[in-house]
Amino acid sequence: MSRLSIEKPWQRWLIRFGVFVAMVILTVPGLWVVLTAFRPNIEVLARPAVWIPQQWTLDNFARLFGLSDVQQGLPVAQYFINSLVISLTSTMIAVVIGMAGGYAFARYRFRGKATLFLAFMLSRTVPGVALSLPLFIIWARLGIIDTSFGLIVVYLAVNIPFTIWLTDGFFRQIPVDLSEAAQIDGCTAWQAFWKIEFPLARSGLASAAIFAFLTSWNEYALASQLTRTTASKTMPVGLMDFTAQFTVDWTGMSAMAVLIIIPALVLTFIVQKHLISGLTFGGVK
Amino acid sequence: MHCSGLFILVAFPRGGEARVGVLSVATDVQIPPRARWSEGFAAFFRSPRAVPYLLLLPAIIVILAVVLVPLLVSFWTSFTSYNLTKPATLFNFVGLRNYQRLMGNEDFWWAFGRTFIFVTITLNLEMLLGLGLALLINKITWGQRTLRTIMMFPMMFSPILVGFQFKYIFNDSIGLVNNALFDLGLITQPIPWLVDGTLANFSIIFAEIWMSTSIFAILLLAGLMALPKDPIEAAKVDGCNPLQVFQHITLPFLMPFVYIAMTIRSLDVARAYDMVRIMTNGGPAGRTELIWTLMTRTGYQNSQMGMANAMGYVSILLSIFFTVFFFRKLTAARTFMGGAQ
Amino acid sequence: QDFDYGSFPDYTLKVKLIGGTQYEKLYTRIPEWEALTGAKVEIVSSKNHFDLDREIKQDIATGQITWCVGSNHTSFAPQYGDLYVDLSTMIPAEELAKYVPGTLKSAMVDGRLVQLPRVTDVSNLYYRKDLYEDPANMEAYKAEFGADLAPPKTFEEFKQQIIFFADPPNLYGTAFAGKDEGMSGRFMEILRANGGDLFDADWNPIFNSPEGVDALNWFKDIYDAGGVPAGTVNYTWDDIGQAMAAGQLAVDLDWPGFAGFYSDPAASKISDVLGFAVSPVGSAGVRGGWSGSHSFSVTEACDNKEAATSLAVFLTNDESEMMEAQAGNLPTRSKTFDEVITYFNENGKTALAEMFPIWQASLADARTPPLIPQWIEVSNVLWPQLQAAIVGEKTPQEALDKAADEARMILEDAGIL
Amino acid sequence: MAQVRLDKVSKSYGKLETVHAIDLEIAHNEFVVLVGPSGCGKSTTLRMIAGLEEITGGTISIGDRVVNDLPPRARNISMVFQSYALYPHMTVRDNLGFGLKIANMAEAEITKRVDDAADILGLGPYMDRLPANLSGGQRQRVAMGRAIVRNPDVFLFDEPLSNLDAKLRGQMRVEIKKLHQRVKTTVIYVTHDQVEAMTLADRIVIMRDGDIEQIGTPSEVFEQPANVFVAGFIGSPPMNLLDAVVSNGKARLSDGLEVPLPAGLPVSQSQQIVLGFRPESLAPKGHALHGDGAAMPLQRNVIIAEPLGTETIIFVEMGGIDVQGKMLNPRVVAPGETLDFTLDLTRLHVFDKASGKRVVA
Amino acid sequence: MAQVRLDKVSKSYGKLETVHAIDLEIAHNEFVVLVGPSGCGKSTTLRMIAGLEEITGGTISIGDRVVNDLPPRARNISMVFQSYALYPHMTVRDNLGFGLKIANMAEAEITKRVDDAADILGLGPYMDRLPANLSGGQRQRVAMGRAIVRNPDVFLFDEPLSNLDAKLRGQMRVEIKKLHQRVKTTVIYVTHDQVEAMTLADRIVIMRDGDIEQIGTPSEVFEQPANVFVAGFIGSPPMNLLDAVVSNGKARLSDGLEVPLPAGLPVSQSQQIVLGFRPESLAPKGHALHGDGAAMPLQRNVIIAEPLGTETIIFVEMGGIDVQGKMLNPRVVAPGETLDFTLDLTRLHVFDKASGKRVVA
Ligand SMILES: Nc1ncnc2c1ncn2[C@@H]1O[C@H](COP(=O)(O)OP(=O)(O)OP(=O)(O)O)[C@@H](O)[C@H]1O
Ligand SMILES: Nc1ncnc2c1ncn2[C@@H]1O[C@H](COP(=O)(O)OP(=O)(O)OP(=O)(O)O)[C@@H](O)[C@H]1O
Ligand SMILES: [Mg+2]
Ligand SMILES: [Mg+2]
Repeated sequence: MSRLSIEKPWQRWLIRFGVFVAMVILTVPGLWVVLTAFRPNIEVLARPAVWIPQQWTLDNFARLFGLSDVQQGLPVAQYFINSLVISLTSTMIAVVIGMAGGYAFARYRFRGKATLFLAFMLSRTVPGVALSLPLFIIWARLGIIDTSFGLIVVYLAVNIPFTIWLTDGFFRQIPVDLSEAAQIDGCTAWQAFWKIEFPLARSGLASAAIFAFLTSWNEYALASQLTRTTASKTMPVGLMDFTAQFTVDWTGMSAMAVLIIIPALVLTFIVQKHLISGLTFGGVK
Repeated sequence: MHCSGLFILVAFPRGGEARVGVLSVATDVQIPPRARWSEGFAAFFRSPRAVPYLLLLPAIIVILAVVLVPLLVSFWTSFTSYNLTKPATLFNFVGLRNYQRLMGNEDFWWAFGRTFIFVTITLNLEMLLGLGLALLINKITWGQRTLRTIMMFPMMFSPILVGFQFKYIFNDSIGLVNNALFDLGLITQPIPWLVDGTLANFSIIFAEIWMSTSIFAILLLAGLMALPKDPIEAAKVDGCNPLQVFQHITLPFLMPFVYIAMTIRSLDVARAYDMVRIMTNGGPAGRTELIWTLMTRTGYQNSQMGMANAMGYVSILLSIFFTVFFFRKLTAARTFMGGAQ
Repeated sequence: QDFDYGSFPDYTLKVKLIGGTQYEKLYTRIPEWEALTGAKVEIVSSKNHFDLDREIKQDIATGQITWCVGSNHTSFAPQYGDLYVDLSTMIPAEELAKYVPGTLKSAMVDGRLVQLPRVTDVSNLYYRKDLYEDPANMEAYKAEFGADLAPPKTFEEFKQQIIFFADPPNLYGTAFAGKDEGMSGRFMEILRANGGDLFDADWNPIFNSPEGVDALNWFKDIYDAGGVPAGTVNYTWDDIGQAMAAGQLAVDLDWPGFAGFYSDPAASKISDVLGFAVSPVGSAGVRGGWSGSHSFSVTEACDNKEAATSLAVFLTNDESEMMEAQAGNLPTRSKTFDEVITYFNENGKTALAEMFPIWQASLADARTPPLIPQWIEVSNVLWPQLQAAIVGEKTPQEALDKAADEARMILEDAGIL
Repeated sequence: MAQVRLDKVSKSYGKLETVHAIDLEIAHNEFVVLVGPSGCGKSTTLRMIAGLEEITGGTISIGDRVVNDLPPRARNISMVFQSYALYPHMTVRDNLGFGLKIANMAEAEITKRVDDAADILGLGPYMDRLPANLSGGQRQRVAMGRAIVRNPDVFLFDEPLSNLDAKLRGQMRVEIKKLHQRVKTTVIYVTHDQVEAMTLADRIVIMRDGDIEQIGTPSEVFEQPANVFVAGFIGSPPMNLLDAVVSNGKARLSDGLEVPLPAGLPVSQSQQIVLGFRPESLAPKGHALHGDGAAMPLQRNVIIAEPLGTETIIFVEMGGIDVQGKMLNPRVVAPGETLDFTLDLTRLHVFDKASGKRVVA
Repeated sequence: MAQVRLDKVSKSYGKLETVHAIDLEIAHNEFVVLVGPSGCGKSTTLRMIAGLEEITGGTISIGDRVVNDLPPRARNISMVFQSYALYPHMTVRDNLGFGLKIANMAEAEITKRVDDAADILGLGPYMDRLPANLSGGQRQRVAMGRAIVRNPDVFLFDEPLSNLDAKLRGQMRVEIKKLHQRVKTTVIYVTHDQVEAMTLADRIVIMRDGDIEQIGTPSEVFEQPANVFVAGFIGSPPMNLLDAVVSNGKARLSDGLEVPLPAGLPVSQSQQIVLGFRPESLAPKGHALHGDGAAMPLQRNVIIAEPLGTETIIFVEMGGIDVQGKMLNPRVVAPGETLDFTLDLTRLHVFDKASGKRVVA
């Protein structure tokens, strides 16, 4: 793909500078947390501030896993697995269900469409508090409190509406001609969708997936209500293990934060390669 | 018979699983008189017209189960004096008392107004910054993938973590910001970031923006990448400078994504609750009190669930306002996009 | 005579325990109990106390009391109504006699022993010896106030020293928890030290009394004088701990739990200059003695209360208390105090050895917040008003009057008034 | 037996009806070309046959099945889209092979067919490119290729060669003809190229504003256009059409010129007619090749001359309007030059002015 | 002064060079038509002139400014894209008026111009539709309209009429010609339509594989094609090209037939040549119109005959290959029929086989 860049060098540098500044602002506060995971508490308190850790240490992680004698470790591995299972499952299901919905909105005319669309939007207006207790009551009755399943279902409801809206937008950008051509080529509606429209909606689906995954991965409020034990506690809830009645183990929390961030970063990096530009270019005139 | 609307019954047998029964599904099919509605129903399901409904069915079921039913329960509680630790109060109907008390509750209305302003400011700033970021990154060809990942870095932070992070960063005595300002010799007295009314609100807005701008950026970037190239070239030839191309071509194409992102975020800023609770918990002296902190404190710490839910329903008005507003914008913005209207 | 822990082969005991690194060490003893009794422990929940509180309330709301032992705290306990059994009916009196009497007394709600205390909290002074022993400071202080520089005996003196030491931004006199229960509790403490109280015998709010205004003015004065970081109105315990450990505070009126942190050279800059003193007295010449305990409770709904009680006792028995004490917590058994001081001295942890007698001394004056279910609710209307007065949005009297009105309404709604 | 039959088929977009109850029967193995002005409904008709556009009224059958409600894939058709509709995420090779893969054809057979098609279309060097990296004509050839690799009952071609150069278009025309003879399928072909229409069609269907104006073999529509519209539409340069009034067996033009009409035409005195003749019927003396029939001499000033290589189009005034004549074996002609023309009277077309219909003897 | 000048302009996509250092000077107000096989680089050249494609080498100037680094808007051009590139979110009216709005033209003036253009293009009824609701040809007309409402220094047209019917195309051709005469701008026009190329062009540029093969007036490229490629490319049906060997002033074809060559041609004995003649030069007796020059009689069997209305193309064998002849004033001819032809010897084209270059006297 050719990209025309009748840009002056100074414009290019201006853009790069802008990106650099933005990246600094976006990363520094977070990097500080990451660095804190590798320093002893005493450095956190230093004045003037110690930016780069002078004494790198893995003690915080050791404590986390119970490898030091100071305290018992946390079931981090179990939290991690819970988080991963819950986030991945709910993301995948939400993307599938949401995509089906988005496709319906983008490609079909039907009765009650606008109402339904608005209803999906409004479903998200319900504040967490109004939701969490009744949800808890119902989940308790159904016996799915403190199970991954219970949380997955809730995250589905959180993630489906925006997946629908987002994919709706992307499917609309794909010329209808393409699916028509595929049907002429002998595809069933399903094949036409799967082989043609799905790959072309990739950038939308990728961003929806990233978004859904990160939402579930980081969600705290509902998870803290609906999980109780290692059977389903997720990483963000586990993070609160570092807050006792009176103290907050900030370095330990940072260490755990690093464990939360890294997989999210890796997964995001993998998925976001599908955010490809110009996918539908050249198809129709 | 002419049925429209979709009804799902979720029955809760004690301790058992949910039985989900679909009673009827929206249709404009003329179904012959009662006795045979099930046949007409079956026929409808096999007809092509059922396709969109079938596609949407799973989504509808999930939403109904997870949102609607709880919603009805909490709606009921807002008319009771429901106290968490006294289950029996769930049936203590007090009519509009909670709402009446709310009307006269100055703190609540302050929080309400503040929340409105908070949402408006953060949404707009996040949108502008996110758009700017997306445009910048879109210009970069080399190393874009890495940049995109870095850009999403704040999204990896759980809101509670963000809360702690900024609580420490804005701490006036050991915080990073003041430390840095001291080191640079810019201040001699610590700035009470989380105390002064303006600064405290600035701080939580900053934290929220830091946390969420990337979400806008990533959604808009995805939109930018799906942008058709042809009209942009045509506009260049038609004499547009880059700004005009942006205004007349890029932006109209991006608007649906902007509105979708705005809607998602307008409903999602409630996530900021976790963060605000940790940073200020509405304090000091209620200067940063938002509906969410007030509501949660009322419901869980004070156990007054009925009252908390009444607050919730008043605040839903706010969300509905934003939602309907964006929905209309969205519908208008995407008329030109392909697909069925 | 030893407690009989019983035998419950194949029984699975469900428990909800406070989580967090500092509390979980004790749970390593659970396998011992399991071996002893043949029962199995299933931890159905492990969270920090605020979340645990919320969760327990949800359980009450949904009638899902399927567990037997729960972590508890004196401040929270009254809210739970008759969720928990009266342990004095379950545990022989001679066993209960081993606990510190005052601690045990404050564990009662409505005359029922709903919890078995595990560790006690009472606040006392931490101070930086280097500052108090600095000749320049001693001289200047003497010159200004005509008295020797020593850890404060009264809140008036305390205030004086706070302002004296303050040298922002590098050093502050102290910091206090300016929000949530921390604010309300500390106010209550000074109020009581001044001879006032939150409520009268009939639960009428009386904290808007002159004693209350004095107490509030104490905060306001040090705040206005810059003796505390301006952000202190936003601080909770962790911020104060970090600031103290960073050497930014001269004195800290705080919980025993911080001793371990402050005296750990890896985490704290003041580990080698740490001094301890009993908390000051107020204008009435008494200590406020704000106190509370972490504890274990046994649910009424439990199907094997014996086993549950057995575990609760086991986790607060001599060995367990020793374990807690060695970690720097205040034990709840009288005997442990002596043993642990010996232990600290033998193991070279002199700071902690120094601390324990001091903290033990203040336990005599320890008082909990009002043991009514509405305490937290009252606290939630109180602290925002206190903040408002401290930052100057209202006069102390206005603020306290407003809070008193709201508190009255809460108690009226609850039928207490 | 008709292979494709349209029975009162109509199509509306909202309130706007764009195809009005058209009837059309296409025999098995027939090659039908659809022509008509831009926007007359050709593409819509093809798309309805393909099943891509819901029909508003009427029935469409293929073979002996009514296909109104059948999805496109069940109709076994190939189509070249006017907009190409290439799969932008697939290489040229994958675009071509997609339909075959969907039909579960063996890998080897797919490769063979795709390579054959690529050969015919000259797409060999581009097989691994994405459509975005092709020129306009190359894209169109891919669209074409995607249709011809398959073996459907009906081919639908929507202006498949419009973006190709004349030479390639000529080759492709031959290939399409061959393909049609080889696979014996029915073809419905939309084109604006008269040569294509004339050379490929068994029958030509002329549409206009959603109606069919005439259906006939190429020579029928060319020699005996059913009405003024068809007369003016078919043939390039178009037939000259002049208003006239019948006067004593002659057509009197507005400038008074009288052109003798063929004998035996059922026209009445003073009837308003339209007189038509093709440019080839009006030629400078010595530059035409007329039959032996009657001719009429004319002297005219050249308004403008358009040399086309083998011939030159000459514009002159007649009946008050500009008409075109054709100069074969051309020489340079300057505007304003006066030339002697002959008008071939054996090839006149006469239409009734009111109805537009051809007047036949 | 050249209005548009390309100086060794080349373009590569990655490693692939698609335009090879071409030189082209276009005078002010000149109408230049670019032709060439599909994929030869016509669109790329236009896009480079427009500033839409970065040029890999060389310089482009418009007027006396080198525009290499100027963005499209600073070049003051109008362009019709091969892919139309309509603004899908604007109505036809807004599409047409967009460029004018950007130029801050007064509202009234915009309306006037847009309405004028819509009139010319027959877009009146569609002004408020979105492009998605238009037929292919209507879209193309919108693309055209968007270019002609403006008043640029240079017009770039990339196959602007390919999807229009012959009649409309004829009208549009005239409108373009008028426009060009009225506004006196430079036009660069890509087309595959020979008639358009011949009638519109001041000069024709023939491209092939990224190179320019010949630049000349329409009659130059038609009458004196510079090489075999141009000879075969220009003219439709194309020139017949046969391999031959010079033998005593005659060209001996592979089947032994000898065709006398014009006298004075600088060919050597036994030189390998390519002999070319257009279909019109080979006609059945009585169906051609030759000059007075030398002609050669030939008897041939008809392989196939393609009737085109006013003429019929007849395929016969000659020199081992199929060649095309033209029958004017046609009658029905059956395949296999034997006819007497004459070959016009005054219009032969001779090329050197090795270099492909035309051999000129
Ligand atoms: N983005 C690209 N990447 C690689 N090759 C390209 C790209 N775009 C065009 N080409 C190639 O460059 C050559 C010239 O393309 P161009 O579009 O200029 O052809 P054209 O002369 O306009 O052909 P047509 O008549 O088919 O439109 C073609 O062979 C084409 O395949
Ligand atoms: N989606 C639509 N909504 C409304 N009108 C439409 C729509 N699609 C096409 N039309 C109109 O229907 C008519 C027929 O369109 P169609 O595409 O069949 O024309 P066509 O004969 O193929 O023309 P062309 O030669 O220009 O491609 C046109 O006038 C067009 O404007
Ligand atoms: Mg069409
Ligand atoms: Mg091109």
